[in-house]
Amino acid sequence: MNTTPVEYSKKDFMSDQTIRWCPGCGDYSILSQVQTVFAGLGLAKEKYAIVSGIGCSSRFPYYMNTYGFHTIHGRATAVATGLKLSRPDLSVWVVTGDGDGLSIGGNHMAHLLRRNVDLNVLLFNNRIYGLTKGQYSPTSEIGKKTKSSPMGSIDHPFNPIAFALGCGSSYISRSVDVFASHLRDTLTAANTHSGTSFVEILQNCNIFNDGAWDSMVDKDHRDGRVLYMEHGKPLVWGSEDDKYGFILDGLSIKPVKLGETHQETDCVLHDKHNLILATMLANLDPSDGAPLAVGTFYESDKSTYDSMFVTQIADATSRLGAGDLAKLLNSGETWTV
Amino acid sequence: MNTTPVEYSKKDFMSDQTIRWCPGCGDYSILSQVQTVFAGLGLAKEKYAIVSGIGCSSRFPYYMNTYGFHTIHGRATAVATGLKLSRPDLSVWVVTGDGDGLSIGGNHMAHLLRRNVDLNVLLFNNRIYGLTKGQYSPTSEIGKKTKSSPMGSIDHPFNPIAFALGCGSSYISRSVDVFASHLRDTLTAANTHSGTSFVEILQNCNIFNDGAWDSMVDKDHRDGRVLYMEHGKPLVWGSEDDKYGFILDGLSIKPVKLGETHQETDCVLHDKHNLILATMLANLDPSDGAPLAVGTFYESDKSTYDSMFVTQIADATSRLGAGDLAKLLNSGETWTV
Amino acid sequence: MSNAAPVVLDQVVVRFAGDSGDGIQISGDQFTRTSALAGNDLATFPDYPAEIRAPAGSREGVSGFQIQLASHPVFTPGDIADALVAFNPAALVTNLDGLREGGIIIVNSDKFAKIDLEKARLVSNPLEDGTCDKFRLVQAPIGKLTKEAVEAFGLKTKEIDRCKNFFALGMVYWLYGRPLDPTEEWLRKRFKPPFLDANLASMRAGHAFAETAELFEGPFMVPPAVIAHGTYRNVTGNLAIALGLAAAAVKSKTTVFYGSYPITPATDILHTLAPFKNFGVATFQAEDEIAAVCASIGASYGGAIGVTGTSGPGLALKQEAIGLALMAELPLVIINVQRAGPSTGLPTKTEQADLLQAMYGRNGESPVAVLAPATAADAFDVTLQAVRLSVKYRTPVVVLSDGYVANSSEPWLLPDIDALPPIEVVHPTDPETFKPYLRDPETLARPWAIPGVPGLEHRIGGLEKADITGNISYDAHNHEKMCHLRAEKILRMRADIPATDVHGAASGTLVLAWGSTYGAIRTAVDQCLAEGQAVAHVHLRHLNPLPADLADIMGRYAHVIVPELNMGQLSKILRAEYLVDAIPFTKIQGQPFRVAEVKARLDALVAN
Amino acid sequence: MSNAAPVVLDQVVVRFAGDSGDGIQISGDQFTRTSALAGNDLATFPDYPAEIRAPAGSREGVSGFQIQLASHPVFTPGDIADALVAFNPAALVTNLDGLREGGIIIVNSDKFAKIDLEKARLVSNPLEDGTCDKFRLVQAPIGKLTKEAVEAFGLKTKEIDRCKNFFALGMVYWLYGRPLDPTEEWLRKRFKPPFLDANLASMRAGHAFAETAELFEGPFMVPPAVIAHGTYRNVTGNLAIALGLAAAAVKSKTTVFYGSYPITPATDILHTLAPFKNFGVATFQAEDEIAAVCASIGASYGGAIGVTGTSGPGLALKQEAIGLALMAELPLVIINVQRAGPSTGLPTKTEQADLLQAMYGRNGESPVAVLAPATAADAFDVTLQAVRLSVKYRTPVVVLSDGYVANSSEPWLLPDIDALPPIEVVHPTDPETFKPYLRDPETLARPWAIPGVPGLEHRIGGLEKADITGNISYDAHNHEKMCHLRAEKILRMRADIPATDVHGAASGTLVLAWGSTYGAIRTAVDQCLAEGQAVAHVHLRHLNPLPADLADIMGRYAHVIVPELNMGQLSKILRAEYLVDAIPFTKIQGQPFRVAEVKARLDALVAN
Ligand SMILES: Cc1ncc(C[n+]2csc(CCOP(=O)(O)OP(=O)(O)O)c2C)c(N)n1
Ligand SMILES: Cc1ncc(C[n+]2csc(CCOP(=O)(O)OP(=O)(O)O)c2C)c(N)n1
Ligand code: SF4
Ligand code: SF4
Ligand SMILES: [Mg+2]
Ligand SMILES: [Mg+2]
Repeated sequence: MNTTPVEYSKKDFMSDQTIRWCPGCGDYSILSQVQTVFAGLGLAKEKYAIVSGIGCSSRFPYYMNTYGFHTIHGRATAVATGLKLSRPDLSVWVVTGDGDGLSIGGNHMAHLLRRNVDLNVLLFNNRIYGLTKGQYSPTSEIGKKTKSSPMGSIDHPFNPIAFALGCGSSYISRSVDVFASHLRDTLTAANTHSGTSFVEILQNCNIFNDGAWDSMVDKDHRDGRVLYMEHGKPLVWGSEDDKYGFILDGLSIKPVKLGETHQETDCVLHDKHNLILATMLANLDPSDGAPLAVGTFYESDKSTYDSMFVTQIADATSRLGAGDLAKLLNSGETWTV
Repeated sequence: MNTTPVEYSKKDFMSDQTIRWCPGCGDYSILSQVQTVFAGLGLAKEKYAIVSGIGCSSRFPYYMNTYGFHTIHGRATAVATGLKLSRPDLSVWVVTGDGDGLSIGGNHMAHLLRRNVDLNVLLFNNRIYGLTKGQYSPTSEIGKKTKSSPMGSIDHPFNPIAFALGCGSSYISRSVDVFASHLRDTLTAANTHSGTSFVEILQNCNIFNDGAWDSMVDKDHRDGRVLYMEHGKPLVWGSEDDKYGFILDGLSIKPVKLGETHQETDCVLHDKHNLILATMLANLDPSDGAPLAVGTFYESDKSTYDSMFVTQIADATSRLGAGDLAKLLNSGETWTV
Repeated sequence: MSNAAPVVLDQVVVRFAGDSGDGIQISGDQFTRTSALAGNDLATFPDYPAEIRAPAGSREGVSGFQIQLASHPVFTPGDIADALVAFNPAALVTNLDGLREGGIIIVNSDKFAKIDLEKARLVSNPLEDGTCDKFRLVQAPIGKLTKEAVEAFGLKTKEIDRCKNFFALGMVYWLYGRPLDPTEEWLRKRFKPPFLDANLASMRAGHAFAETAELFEGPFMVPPAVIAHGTYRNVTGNLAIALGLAAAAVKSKTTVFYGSYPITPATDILHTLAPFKNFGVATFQAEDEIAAVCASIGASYGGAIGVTGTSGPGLALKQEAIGLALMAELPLVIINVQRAGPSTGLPTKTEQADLLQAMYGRNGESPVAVLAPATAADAFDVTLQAVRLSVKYRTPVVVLSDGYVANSSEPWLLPDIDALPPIEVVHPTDPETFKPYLRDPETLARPWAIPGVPGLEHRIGGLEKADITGNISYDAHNHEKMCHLRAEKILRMRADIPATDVHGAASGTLVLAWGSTYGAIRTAVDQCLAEGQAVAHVHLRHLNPLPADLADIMGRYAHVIVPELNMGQLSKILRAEYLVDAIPFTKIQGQPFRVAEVKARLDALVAN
Repeated sequence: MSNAAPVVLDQVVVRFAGDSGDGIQISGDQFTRTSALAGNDLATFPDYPAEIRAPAGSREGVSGFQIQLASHPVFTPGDIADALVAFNPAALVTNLDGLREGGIIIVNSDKFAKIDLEKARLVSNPLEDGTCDKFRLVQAPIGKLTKEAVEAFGLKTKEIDRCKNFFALGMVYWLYGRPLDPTEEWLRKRFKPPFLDANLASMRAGHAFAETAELFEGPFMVPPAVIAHGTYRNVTGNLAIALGLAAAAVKSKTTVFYGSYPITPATDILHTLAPFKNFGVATFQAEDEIAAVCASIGASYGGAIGVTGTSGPGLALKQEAIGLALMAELPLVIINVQRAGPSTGLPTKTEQADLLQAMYGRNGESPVAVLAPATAADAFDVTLQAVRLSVKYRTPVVVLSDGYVANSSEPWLLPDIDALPPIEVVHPTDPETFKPYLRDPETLARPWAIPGVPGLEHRIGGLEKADITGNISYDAHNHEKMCHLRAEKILRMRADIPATDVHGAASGTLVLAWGSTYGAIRTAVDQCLAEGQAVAHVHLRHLNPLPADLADIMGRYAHVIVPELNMGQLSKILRAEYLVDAIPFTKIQGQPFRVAEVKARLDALVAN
């Protein structure tokens, strides 16, 4: 089999299908970054398979000139698991939404995360069901008014990062549709992790939930509200003259203003291998003034399901030899007439 | 409607159905404690409804002389949600297994926990599928050999407590089938919490996974291996002359031997309202020498779904009056011929 | 010509088409309402694009609204339009297929610049390249004229743009001799100055433009129809179902618990019901379809009337749980708004291909009742009937609506609420006589015992039950008995089905159908009847059980033909049940039947 | 009497019954194997209690094993036993119903103390109260005698107890003139001293006791049957399916990916397959049925052969995803081991009530192929055929096994592996000619293009596909075309179905059936034929598509009767498809047909 060259431009990953997202949808930016990142990973194009469920976000595979499977609602993670187990040579990416991945698909997501199959999950979180025209989702804030919740939603939302931590996920990060370069870095980093990489991407649905993340991520707020977590670096955010950081305070991290009483050097250093710190960062509540943390929350070294799957097959084969069908059928008690 | 007396003995909660569990099964002890606890809660017998899925554990309702619904595999939490929403006056209990509640039923469990419907979930964790005769479950340890995993399971297990934390559960506790009085106390406490009380009960399946918990909970080990968490009390365990405790060490809790260098007073006090401490305690790994924590991991004050559900209906009704059907049908644009 | 007496027409089909943002649906609704007030009978169909927001001006983004109005009863929005209002090139070219030769086209000629053509993937201008030759093309610079008309009110460009549809509506009102008042009144309720004034001015300008520009051979006039007296409103099928559930709550004095997970085209039922909290309707948006149906079962177990709504793929997911309700013998109504499958299929398109799924899509012998509404308005009655049967017989009942019924609308003669019979809900309370599976001798229903009643504590579940006691039973003969009892319970519902209405000839060809095909079939049959053909139409509301008199009726006809929007599902059932050579007549295009298609098939059958 | 020449019998039915711990299944297996080696044809059925471990001595805890051995071909384990070995009172009283009048009972008389009777909810001793009057009761103090026989080996009481079954087996071996060597040899392979010696001693003691105690009128003798030459082994249906999948992996040189979630009675397939890793079989225990089927679809998408196994309620859950495989046109084999429903039903009991679910249980028009094994051994061929069709036509294929086929066992003539045709797997690689939905003109299959091939990058999914390109298409006529193509693809499989085998008379009554009822029906038909009745038997392996010659065949018979363990599912299909008055003959008791039941029904039909 020929392999195609691995020097690509972004254009090589653009398919010929007309894009059907609403003009202005955050999905466009994510698509663009994924195309750019794929072009740069050095992997042959035919080795990528993108599996999605159903939702606006799940239309993603159609727009990527790779192998793609637009499956059914909530099941992309399960389909991708089977694909990766049968084809460990592929780079498998799951694209899903907050509804697809956490509502109907929450269980397969949870089990994927605990099993740690080596694939990348991109969860486009717009806090709404886009494709079905705007009902609250499992990440919508309580009190959200939508057509299905005219008096405000009474569902306490999931925190996707905390959820992933609770499932034993080995890699958890977050970025934002409009943070082009941060998103590219996030995707690239996620791809290098072996095991399931869970990437929450905050995404704007400008039709049904416009500005859901604006108070943190738009140009006006971004500088003051976003904490870029970097492993080994202090947990600080804000602009040069209005800077904050987290210091340790018993069993919690406390935000302090830097400058007078506290310096950057007092701040907690981010440690992506620390589950407890990850839990603290996951539970920051930006709606309550806390910064929005982006970057890698957590990474751990956990054996992957697919490698163990393959190993057991290899071990059995090396121990027992390639199966002899005649012998198998003749096993047990036989008799000859 | 008459209400029956609320003075009961355990026998009042025993049904006339022959119990079909294997002799020696841990489910017997749990049944006995639940019957005793129900008798003591002061609630009229007809107000209890027990909803279960499918599994050995899920046979529970048949043996309780209350209302009971033995539903289908994995869906007890969803059925119970509907029941509680239609009948907030009932005391609704879900009985489920590690397979029923965390494998096929993991999603409904997760959504129940985040929604915080006011009911009690008893998850009988025997780390095995009992009813289907012994396959590894989502809580089985990696490497477990069963009929479906002859070379050892390659599934990293869920940690049910961590899972519940990740789902935003408002009440999480743990007890053990054979800890009769601790189990009774645990159940009683869970019942007083308003919101979903998630109770993991370690249970022995003496047929397919005998002794799964023995190295921590049997009479020989119990004293040295079990940490009884009590709110406001230091986190200590062990016997009088061989006692240990947790002290705070940066972002973690560290086990120390008490006596010489460390005293009970140095130890962290349990705070069931602290999510971070709960996370630390949830992630103790008894298979790695850590003590097994039992008691209440976490409790938070979070509005319940059912109360908000009822409130919205009441608010709408008081704002708009009882619905006038004629008016509703005549709303919109009408014309008369 | 404009002052000439209007040309009188029996019926007219008008189609509005443009971008989603062009106010197509509003124009359509207003034209509908004004025509209804003028006494016409009518039927409408809004046609949404598959994408949420396809690019403006693209073919994929075209939104449509079709209405048929007539001086006689009409049952469909019309096969083919007499007039088309197209707001842009894409709307024009994608709709010409549905316009009759010689039909009127009104276009916004301002929107045919090169860039507009490109958006529609056109290389030449359809206004000039002969595309419209077979039609009467009216080019109106609607954009420019609207702008002039509303200049005075100081609106922004975007806001001016939003008045365009009223200009076009004004033109159409003139063309069909309609008064402006109903829409003026509506505008007054909806808009404040300066938007009110701008819209009014725009509509009047359109009206005046049509009158003075002498572009048409009109005006035309469709005289009022003779229709039943009473108060009417327009309803879509989804709305009618929601209203039916509200009525069920009121009439049963029992909470209707609607558990659902959003899915096209059923979601609007949830949207409509959510604000009905003060009517005894509780809605629960679940995490998936399985949770939705299970929560509804839990609610029924508690004494509410559990209802769950979905579309085909969601029904597949619910089937296991429907089996539980069937075994537990609890009320449960399942609304399934069918869409084109298989799998995700064509989710915005209509189809009738879930009949066999509804009948047989569960493990084991698991009979459920199945009903289907014929039209949007009919969905109200069908919903009420479904609840009634489910409560009375304590068993799941499936309502098979579809994308067409869900979204089409028609005038609905409002029922007399007091005349609607109550839905009787009885829960046993007497421990002496209570047995969980002791059956009502008439309906075979078991008692609907709910938690909270002292002395009635008992256990139910999905394992086979012993007759009467309801205890788990592995007994062979009990199982056989229970299977037959559950089946018999469904058959007993025949007592609740009125005599079948046969429309048309007493012998010859019987057209036997169900669900949303009603309008096209009834119209085609009426045309055949008018031509003297021996044709009759029976439209089934009850698919399971089938009416007791159906065998007799079929026996009277030489041919039985079964038109369906699937590959022959009802005909399979009829053939199996009655060994009658029911001839399938199928269409599986995501589209409703056209009258002409049905007519042609019937003609061919008669000719043979 | 003991030295008399053995009484020769044509066939014998023996039943072992006792607590799960009594070694019933081992006794049965040994007796089966010894009889097979003696050249008998035979069929067996193990009968497990519904509970995991019901209390020892209780009625619920009784485990059974029935075997029919004969000097002629046999197809069932027998309606009624000639001899019953009962290890305790519960085993005795729950099995008397299945013993013919005058049949032999061997009981362990040590186990009839008061406490033993109580465990079985008995108030009087059935050995004394007349219960056994109609039978030939042999009371053997098996416990005591076993103890004496093994005294020498220093075992613990519990260990001694475990030798009891060999004592009883020894008795039975004497009774039917069987050699002890095969079991001795087996014991030598399985046990080490002192257990080996104890078991050997116990069996020999039982044999000697039977011979000397002169309790019987035996010994009896069942001469060898004339059966095809070759090597045999016993298989259950579940085992045969697992072996079939292993063979499919080898014959296709492609990984078989088996995704499953445990469920009775299908779980053993997973258990059996799990150690076949070196045969190219990969197993995945998923979190639920939906994940199982989806993972299998993902595996097929990657180029493995995706297989998923379950039972009825699980099939319901998988249906939405099966629709996806159908739309994506990927190979997928679904093994459904039917159990008694609806809902949880009677999970350990057998039934054939998922046929319609398999055919119609999905949204939209979603045809799949359906096959059913007739017997345990047949399940091997059916499984291979299912994989072959699924791979060849790229579409889901359902195999309908059931609890009876799954657990019953019969001798299986081992196939010549080299003679099994390979399963051809082809993945396209040429970008020039590749189109995702360009069909093979013969099979209509689309190319099975898998990720990793340069230049073939493409997208598939559950939305309707355009013919040839596979792009999303909302086109009305394309949808109709694709629906018909998917249906036609299934019909084309007729080319892979051999001519239907008609057994019996050329006219008269045709017995048309499918699945696990084969044995009882074939035996009953043979009895009718022996009596000169004009009866024939066709047993369908292919339920969808039905064989091309079936209409012709049915046309030759005056009556077509369709015996099924459901409420008439195949007969519905036949009636709808062929308008033939197929008479349903149904039984829905969680139990297989008895030969006598079928015979009686056929007699009645002929008498009419
Ligand atoms: C089984 C099933 N249930 C429901 C639906 C309808 N549905 C399609 S997408 C969707 C939610 C999408 O939300 P999300 O995953 O957040 O995607 P977004 O559109 O917001 O990107 C729903 C409910 C479906 N297609 N299939
Ligand atoms: C839909 C469905 N899938 C599978 C099963 C089979 N099944 C019954 S119980 C069970 C697992 C039970 O495990 P757990 O919940 O841990 O209960 P336990 O028996 O261990 O108490 C399974 C797989 C079923 N009944 N229904
Ligand atoms: S509805 Fe929202 S999420 Fe969907 S395409 Fe439009 S903007 Fe994007
Ligand atoms: S199998 Fe295990 S869990 Fe089930 S009843 Fe027996 S001991 Fe208990
Ligand atoms: Mg979303
Ligand atoms: Mg378990």
